Amino acid sequence: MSQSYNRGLIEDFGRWREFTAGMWAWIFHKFTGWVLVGYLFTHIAVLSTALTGEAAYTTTIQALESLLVVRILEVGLLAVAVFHILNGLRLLLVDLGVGLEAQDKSFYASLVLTGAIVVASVPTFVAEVL
Amino acid sequence: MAERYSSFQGGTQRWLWQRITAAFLVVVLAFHFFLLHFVNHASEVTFGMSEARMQTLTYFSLMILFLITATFHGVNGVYNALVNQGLTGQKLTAVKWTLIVASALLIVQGVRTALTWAGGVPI
Amino acid sequence: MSTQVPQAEETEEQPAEEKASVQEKRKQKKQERREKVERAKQTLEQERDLSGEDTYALKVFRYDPEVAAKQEPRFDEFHVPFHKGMTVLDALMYARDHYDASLTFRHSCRQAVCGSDALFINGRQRLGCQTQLSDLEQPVRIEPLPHQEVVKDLVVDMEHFYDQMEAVEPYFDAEETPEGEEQRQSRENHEKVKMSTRCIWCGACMSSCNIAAGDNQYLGPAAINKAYRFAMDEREGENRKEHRMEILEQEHGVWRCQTQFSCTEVCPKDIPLTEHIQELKREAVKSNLKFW
Amino acid sequence: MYEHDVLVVGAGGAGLRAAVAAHEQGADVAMVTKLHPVRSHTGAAEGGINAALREGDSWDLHAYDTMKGSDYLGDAPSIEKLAKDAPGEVIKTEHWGMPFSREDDGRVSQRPFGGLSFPRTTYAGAETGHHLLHTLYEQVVKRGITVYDEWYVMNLAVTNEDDPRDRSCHGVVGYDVQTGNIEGFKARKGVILATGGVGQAFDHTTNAVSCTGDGQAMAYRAGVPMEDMEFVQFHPTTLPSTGVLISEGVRGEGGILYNKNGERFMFEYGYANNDGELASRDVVARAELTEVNEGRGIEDEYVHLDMRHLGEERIIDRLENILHLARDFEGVDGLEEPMPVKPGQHYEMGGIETNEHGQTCIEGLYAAGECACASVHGANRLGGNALPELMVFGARAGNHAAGIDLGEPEVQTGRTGDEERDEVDSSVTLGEEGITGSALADGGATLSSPDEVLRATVDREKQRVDHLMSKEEGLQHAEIRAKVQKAMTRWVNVFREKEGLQKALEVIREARELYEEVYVADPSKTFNTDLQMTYETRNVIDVAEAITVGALVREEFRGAHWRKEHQERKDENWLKHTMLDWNGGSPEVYYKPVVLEGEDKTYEPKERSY
Repeated sequence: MSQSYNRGLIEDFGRWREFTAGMWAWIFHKFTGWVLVGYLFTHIAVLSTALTGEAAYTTTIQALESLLVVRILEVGLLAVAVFHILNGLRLLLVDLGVGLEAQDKSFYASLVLTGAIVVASVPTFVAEVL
Repeated sequence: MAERYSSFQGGTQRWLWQRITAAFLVVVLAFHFFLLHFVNHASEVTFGMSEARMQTLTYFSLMILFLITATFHGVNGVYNALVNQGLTGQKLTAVKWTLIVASALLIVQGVRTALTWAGGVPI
Repeated sequence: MSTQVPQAEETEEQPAEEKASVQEKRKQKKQERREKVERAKQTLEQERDLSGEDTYALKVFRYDPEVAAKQEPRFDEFHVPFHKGMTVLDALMYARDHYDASLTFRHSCRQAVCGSDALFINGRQRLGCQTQLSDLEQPVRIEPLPHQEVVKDLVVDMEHFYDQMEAVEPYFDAEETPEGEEQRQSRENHEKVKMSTRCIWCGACMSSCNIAAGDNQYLGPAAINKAYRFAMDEREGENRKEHRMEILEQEHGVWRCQTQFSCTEVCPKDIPLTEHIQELKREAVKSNLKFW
Repeated sequence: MYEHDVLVVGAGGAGLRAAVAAHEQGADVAMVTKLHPVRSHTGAAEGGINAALREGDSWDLHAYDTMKGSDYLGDAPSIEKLAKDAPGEVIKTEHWGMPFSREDDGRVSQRPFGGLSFPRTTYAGAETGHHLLHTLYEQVVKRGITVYDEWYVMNLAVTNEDDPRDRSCHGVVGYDVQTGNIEGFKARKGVILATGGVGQAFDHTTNAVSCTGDGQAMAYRAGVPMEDMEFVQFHPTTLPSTGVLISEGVRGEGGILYNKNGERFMFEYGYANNDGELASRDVVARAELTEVNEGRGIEDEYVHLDMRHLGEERIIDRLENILHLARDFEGVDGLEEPMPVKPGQHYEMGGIETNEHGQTCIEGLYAAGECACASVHGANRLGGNALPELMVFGARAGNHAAGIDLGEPEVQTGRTGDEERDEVDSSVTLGEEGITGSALADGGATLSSPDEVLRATVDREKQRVDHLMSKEEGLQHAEIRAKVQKAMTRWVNVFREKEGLQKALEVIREARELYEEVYVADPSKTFNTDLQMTYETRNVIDVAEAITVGALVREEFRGAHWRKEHQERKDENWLKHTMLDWNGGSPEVYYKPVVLEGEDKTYEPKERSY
């Protein structure tokens, strides 16, 4: 799209204050999606250490898990996955034409639920490292 | 009815599969997370435990399916996002093939790992 | 606007200088007119001062590729006297007619049916004529529709929008029609397509859609809704519907919709655009599944 | 230069219909329009389309109602064409997919409307015009008809013989609003004007900002007489603050008018004891203003239109659009409270004189729709008759321009030489006599070849634009326009008296003089609406004057034209059309007899009571 006055990205994302629920839902879903794809590749890469032998695998995992930062990243991963799942459910409903009028409320609900689940899971995730 | 398949446009197919895989992943991803972070804590994961689980046919096939659907869902999602951003023509074709190759590698690598644990296809 | 507005100024008697030459007369007339113009301007000035307390501040986007001072886009501030019931369009017209005649925007019907004045008002696509000033925070920021080329000030190039509208073959095409009488259509079916027929082609939806912004080939909500209007109309035959679905099922058809609902949110005619697009997606899947 | 067989100026209902008709006859058609077609003001029509479709109804009943509604000032041949062709046109648009409201059996619904002896108003919710406009435009898209949108037509390329009846029209001069280019458009077979109404001559109107009477003024200055311009319809139910129209459909469905005291005044004060709220529009408009003038109006300005008793379901089914309009433009919830309404300028019954084929007295120049006066509406238009008119006469004009033989016309056009003339009792000079500014001068082209005529007209418009653009200072069109609008609304409204009409003419004259000083402040060639509106303002002045002159000379009370000094219809003297001939800049009034002889009967003027 040629624009004689290019309002480009500012137009799309500089106006974040003006975004509506559906737009936020989409942005979050995209973002979490990218993270999950990225994780999928790293995850398989890490698991692949199993190919080099039993010991290598167990050591890698244990080493990673002993790091606090990994634990925190795991909490992040949980948040991302839970949101993607919940909002995914919301989108499936939207695709089926169910509850379109409440699409903004269902987005807020998935946010709140994600928050609750993540908070409740923190103890489990950081256990032992601290 | 063979030629009828061609009327089933790529867009329709990929859209539908994205939804089908989504429905599947919602359940399996939740299960996977729950199993490996809550039932079994990630830090306690060892080669042996994975080995034990993988030797069950059900679990093994579920994980293979999980790998394939997740790869499709993720890679297709990335592809759509790029199309939505207006990527077209040769660039898009290049991206498409890169994604296909990456998916293939991912799946091959994943299956090999699974097979290592299972010690061959568990029948 | 009342039927009882008193006439502001009466015509003045012309001094009768019988012997004055035609040229002098003309000069004099010109002089008088100058004075009249001056007086009119002064009255205006006074009106402005009087109403100074109850004004609304507008920040209006200005751009003109041809005029040196406007080549670099800028915002101009206008203060217009406010009256109850005043719309954004009223305010713009006031600003144009009283402050700056070069302020440019499309408008026509003033009643939300011609679809000319979709603008980006305080960060949202709205029709200027349908938006009450009193509902808005000051200063009211008025910009041309995002994601379209700006022609001048608030005027954007609608060509792409029209192209997309026409790409869906937006015309009724029944296979056969009864001789001398109307086709029958059930109330339910009329009801089903009713909302979709309300579209006024204002382009607000297309402008709000960030997929349409990135993907120029995407048909966009308005065009898909137009296609919906025909695809769902029982008066058109099955073959026609199949053809319509083929158009919609292209890579850049319904599948591009990411259900952000932004089009539905901004539609001044409250058309459930996302719902229509979703229904068409399901329709596409269904019609294709039949052959499996 | 562009060249086509048929050029249609304006892309509202009449223009679109004409274009489709001409195209179906094999002509190469193009539309030149200052708005994109879907922006046209036909889209604002709400009520419906009158057509005798059903058992128990017939075209001659429709013709009779229309004739009575016109207060016997309509021409029978045109009225009968309207009534006969309307059903076919409605069926045709239905076949083109128009989403009409439906009955249980799937047939199109019809509802009662003011002045109709049968409920024959076919409708699509309360947004019939919107659907009609879009349906017609869709057919234009389907046929691939060329549309030059956002091209403002500045003038007609007409030859300059002394007698307008010897002149011929060869095209138009268009101004590309987007780029500022001025181009000639040559028409090999005909130019059809379909430019709509004149609402901008008033300041309280249901009409769009674009309804500036361009077609009327251009044809008028080219030599086509204006017919019956004094007959301006004031719609009884418009929203007080904006002039937005509340459809007659509300009263058709059973809406009731109340004054300040909660009295149903249409009955209580005897304005219309049979039909009440559904009396003809002129009757209701006068009733409302009388209530207000006698102190029974609300806030001394308006009356109440109440539809709450119809029930939410029925309102939403048939009048949903009205709820939105009342809410958005007046902040009133029609389900909860009565809506404020007052009369507002709505429709110009008169216009460019045409016969029933849409032809004017200038060869190759046609007019259809609101800008034209084939004289079906006479002194008052019935609700629901505007849309069939634009389809019927749009189609006829399109067909004729494309070369179809529609037979000998029965309605005569142009001056005959022995017509009855009249003087205008005005203290100021009419027309552009004595006005010399080059912003105005039209000077004709007495050239023989169409190309030369067109080229000369294009050059003149280019000069005019250069002149307007080169001025550094002066007056802006907006002030001149506002002056005319205020005067018209004050003195040429529902109630008219001699003195006021003369005052209005003075103001109009003053506006003409001020117009000599007009300048265009915006120096840009891109989308210069300042220039376009400056052009339009000249047209507004011309039509305002035509309306006022007609109102001043017609010394009787007929239809929408009420005169304080003349409180009855005077059939002996005034069963004739008021004609206004531009006459090269010094307008002349003359009269043309009404044709009351129909195909197989003559319409006898009767008292018009509802």
